[in-house]
Amino acid sequence: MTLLQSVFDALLGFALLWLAWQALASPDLFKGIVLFIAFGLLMALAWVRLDAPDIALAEAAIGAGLTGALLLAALARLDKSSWRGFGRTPVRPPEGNNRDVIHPSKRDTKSAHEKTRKPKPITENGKGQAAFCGLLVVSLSALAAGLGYAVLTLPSQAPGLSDSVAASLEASGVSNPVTAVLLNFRGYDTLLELGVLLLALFGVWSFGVVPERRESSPGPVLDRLSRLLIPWLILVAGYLLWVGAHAPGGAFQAGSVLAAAGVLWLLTGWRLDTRFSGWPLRIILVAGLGVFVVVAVVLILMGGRLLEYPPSFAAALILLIEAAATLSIGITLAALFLGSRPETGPQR
Amino acid sequence: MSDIHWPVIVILLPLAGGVACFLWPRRSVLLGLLTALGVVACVAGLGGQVVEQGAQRYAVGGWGAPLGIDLYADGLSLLMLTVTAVVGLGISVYSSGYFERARYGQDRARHFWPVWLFLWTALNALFLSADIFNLYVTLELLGLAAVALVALAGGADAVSGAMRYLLVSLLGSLFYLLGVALLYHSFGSVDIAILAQRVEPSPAVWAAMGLMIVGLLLKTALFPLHFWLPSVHASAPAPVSALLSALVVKASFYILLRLWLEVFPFANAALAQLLGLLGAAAVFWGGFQALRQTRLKMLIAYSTVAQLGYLFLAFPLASITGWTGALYMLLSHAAAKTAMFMAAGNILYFGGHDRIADLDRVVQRLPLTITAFALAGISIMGLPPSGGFIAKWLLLETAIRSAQWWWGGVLILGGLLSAAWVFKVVGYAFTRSEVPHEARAVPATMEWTALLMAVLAILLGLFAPWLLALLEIGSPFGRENAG
Amino acid sequence: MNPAFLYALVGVGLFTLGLYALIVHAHLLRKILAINVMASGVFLVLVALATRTQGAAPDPVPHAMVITGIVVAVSATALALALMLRVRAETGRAELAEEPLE
Amino acid sequence: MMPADYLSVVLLIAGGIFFLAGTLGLLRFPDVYTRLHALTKADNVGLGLIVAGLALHAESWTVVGKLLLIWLLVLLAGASVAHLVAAAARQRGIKAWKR
Repeated sequence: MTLLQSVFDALLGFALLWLAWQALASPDLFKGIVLFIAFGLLMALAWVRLDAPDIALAEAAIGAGLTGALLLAALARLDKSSWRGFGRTPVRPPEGNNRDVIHPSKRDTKSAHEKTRKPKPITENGKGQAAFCGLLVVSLSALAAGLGYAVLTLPSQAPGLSDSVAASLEASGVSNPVTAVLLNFRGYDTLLELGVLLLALFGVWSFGVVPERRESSPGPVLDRLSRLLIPWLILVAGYLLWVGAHAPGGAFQAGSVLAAAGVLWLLTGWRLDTRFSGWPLRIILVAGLGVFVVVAVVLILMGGRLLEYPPSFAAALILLIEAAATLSIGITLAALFLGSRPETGPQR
Repeated sequence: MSDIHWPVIVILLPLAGGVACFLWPRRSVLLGLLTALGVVACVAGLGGQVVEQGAQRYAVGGWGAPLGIDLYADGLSLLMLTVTAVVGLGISVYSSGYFERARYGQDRARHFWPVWLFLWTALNALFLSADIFNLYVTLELLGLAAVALVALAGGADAVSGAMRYLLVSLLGSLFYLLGVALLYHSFGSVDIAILAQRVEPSPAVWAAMGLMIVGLLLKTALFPLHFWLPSVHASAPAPVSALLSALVVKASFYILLRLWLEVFPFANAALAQLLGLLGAAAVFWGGFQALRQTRLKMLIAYSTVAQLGYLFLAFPLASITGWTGALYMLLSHAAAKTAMFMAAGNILYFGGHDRIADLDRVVQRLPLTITAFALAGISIMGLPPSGGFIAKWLLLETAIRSAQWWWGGVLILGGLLSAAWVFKVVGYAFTRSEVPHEARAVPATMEWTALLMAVLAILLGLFAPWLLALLEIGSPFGRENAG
Repeated sequence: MNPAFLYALVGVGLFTLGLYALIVHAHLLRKILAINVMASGVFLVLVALATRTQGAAPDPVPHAMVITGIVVAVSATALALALMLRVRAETGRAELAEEPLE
Repeated sequence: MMPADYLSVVLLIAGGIFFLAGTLGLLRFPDVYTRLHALTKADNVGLGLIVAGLALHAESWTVVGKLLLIWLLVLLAGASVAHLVAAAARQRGIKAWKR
């Protein structure tokens, strides 16, 4: 059995490297992205093999799923050449071009892909480029060899923190050690990380309005599928959130499933009503970070330290923070997929 | 007073301020300025605490390292927080004028404040963190915020610059994170103090050191990894250029310094000499390029490359006085460079361009601005009684005392190069240009802030004993006798 | 070989592969993919080495760190993609101009 | 080994064969429509067999329920996505392969 496992590990490792190489070297960007998504799914498999089911879930949902959706959406917008100069003011593609945007003809997509077929030379003359590439390959191989050697010389006993985590797990309020680390022992990292996510949204919104892709009507199948799937996705998100306290799962996995529901909904052409895209949307976006900060401040006022949960409340507080975080993560990721600030109502 | 959790407040206040600016975009200027004032007050509170009780360690969540994350404030972190607070307040006031009425519309202004306050959060969190993984998160927060701010300027240059900056920043972070991974798996902790106790040389530690140093040097833009800096710092909006040059590049230098002093004390002299040599090369290359530039902001950006080089001269000198000198250089450069970029911003605002040859009697039309530029120039050149002078004096003293006088030569030649470009700019400010330019009144707040920052850079020379005493709290540079 | 080390080596391989692609390719979308591959490599090293003690449960701390890292990576990717579209809109190309050789 | 174990092994192997056939079809078939056909049909049956094989080993009925749910959701998603891909391909004017 162990031999079989070793063979499997070796094959998986090789497949990961091969897929990464193919994804990066593919002359067709679309193919590259699809291979990258496949790479993400194999990464999820690797996480399972490494006894890290929490990461496997996060990778499959965020690393492969949402990142893939973001990449594909960006590629689709990259192909449209009809909207030069967005940013200052919302620019809609001229009406006449709409058909083109809706149904990119075969010729269109082909030309868009063709443009990227020849990688731009690094330097003007080909010989210089070859020398540069050769030098690069040699130095990077040396880097890889050095790093590999450094990794292999590590002692085979990990001096990790498993024991201290296990010893304090009782007091953390949850029994899934990864959730305990994320929300309690190293909760401060998670607080800042929610800040990073929100900041990415600030940044994307500040870049201006991306021209809306006027999709063709998605058709009855997608419509029906989303109607069927979205309730399930929301249910699964709730389940992941709840189960995260004692088994693999948690706010990030739940949030990304919620985001998947949002992306699906957006794909069917649904847009947030302008009545809700001002204040209500903003409140939801900052809810995760906000609840985290409020809990932190209240705990300090009650005489504790930053994010020092009293053991009797720890479980409830973690669930509260995670619930708000799930909502915010889901909506933020879906908003990142949309790419620009939804238009706000007439009161602006 | 003593039991107030200042380290936490200093981090959470700008974060909350940023969220508030996002929720009430129409009040963002007011909220932003209030937050800035609040942060300055809280840093002062933290300062009082540190001066009174010595270095502070704060266990987040009550767990304590290695399980939890620790915050740590000693003289070094306090100094960094203080310079961030002072420069940050200046930039906030300046921006309230700049973004409100400049060609950036109301819309740009409302995007500026939340991102800027998050950037401030990242800086404060970074200077207080004692945990190398937490430092990675703060680095990412810092990097993404900086990129978003650069892109606010709009236009092909700024957007391309922001993109390049983002790629460089992410690359640097990943090098750093791989180093973190190797250190954690060698010693089972990511706390700097615990690592300092446990660390011993091994191939993995050498690899981690190499990765982290390269990643951080990339972010700090030490020659020859400075390639991304000039175009980014030149194309960003003026207050953003100021805070990138004054604070953001210093943040990664701060991490490098901490790691060098505590986690990698066995790093050998050859590496230190290499860093010193790169620093010297940066001083010459940056100074020489600055002299060649025709655009004012580009010139100032290249001067940042040169000034960053001085910070690395302390590595081969490796003594308390040397480190203090580098820190003082960092401090005075922050104030002076903020003033310079603000002055450049005023000139750009006034005339709509920053071509040095067409400055067109700016000296009569914007006297405060040109005074600010000249005063900041004095500090950059290192003339007495400015902060730059004190810094160079300390470095020179160490160089001579440790019989490595050639580093002193670098200091003096670098000063001459700076003098050359400062006089070039000031000279053009007096001449009349051939074509008259449209001109627009510059808000008084923008002129006065620039001047105040420049005056501060000069005054730093007079406060030196007090600030140097502050730096000794918790003895971040070790206790051995200098020299 | 201990699978932990195998996966850690694959992680190192992904890191270098991504770095190579980041330097060589001009198209921004490929550069962003390359950064993501590099990040996966780093995460793999971080987690794989946590399982290297035979017969013991893996260390949860690196797991939490990697989940943090994945969220940071998706945030950075989203920002980078939006910025790429801005570059495309401003310059007409999704590539960065060569740095002028000063 | 219990008889249930034998049955489970047979089901798993049969599922694997269906997956192999589907993948072979994906690689060898000439155009997008036939590839979709190979993928969705063969993989849905393959997954069904594997789910059945695993369900025999399940510790409780909740696990059986979850496994079934997985299969149903994959069926739903697979069928719809196959339709969408085919529709998109037709919109782009990709002709069906003829001998």
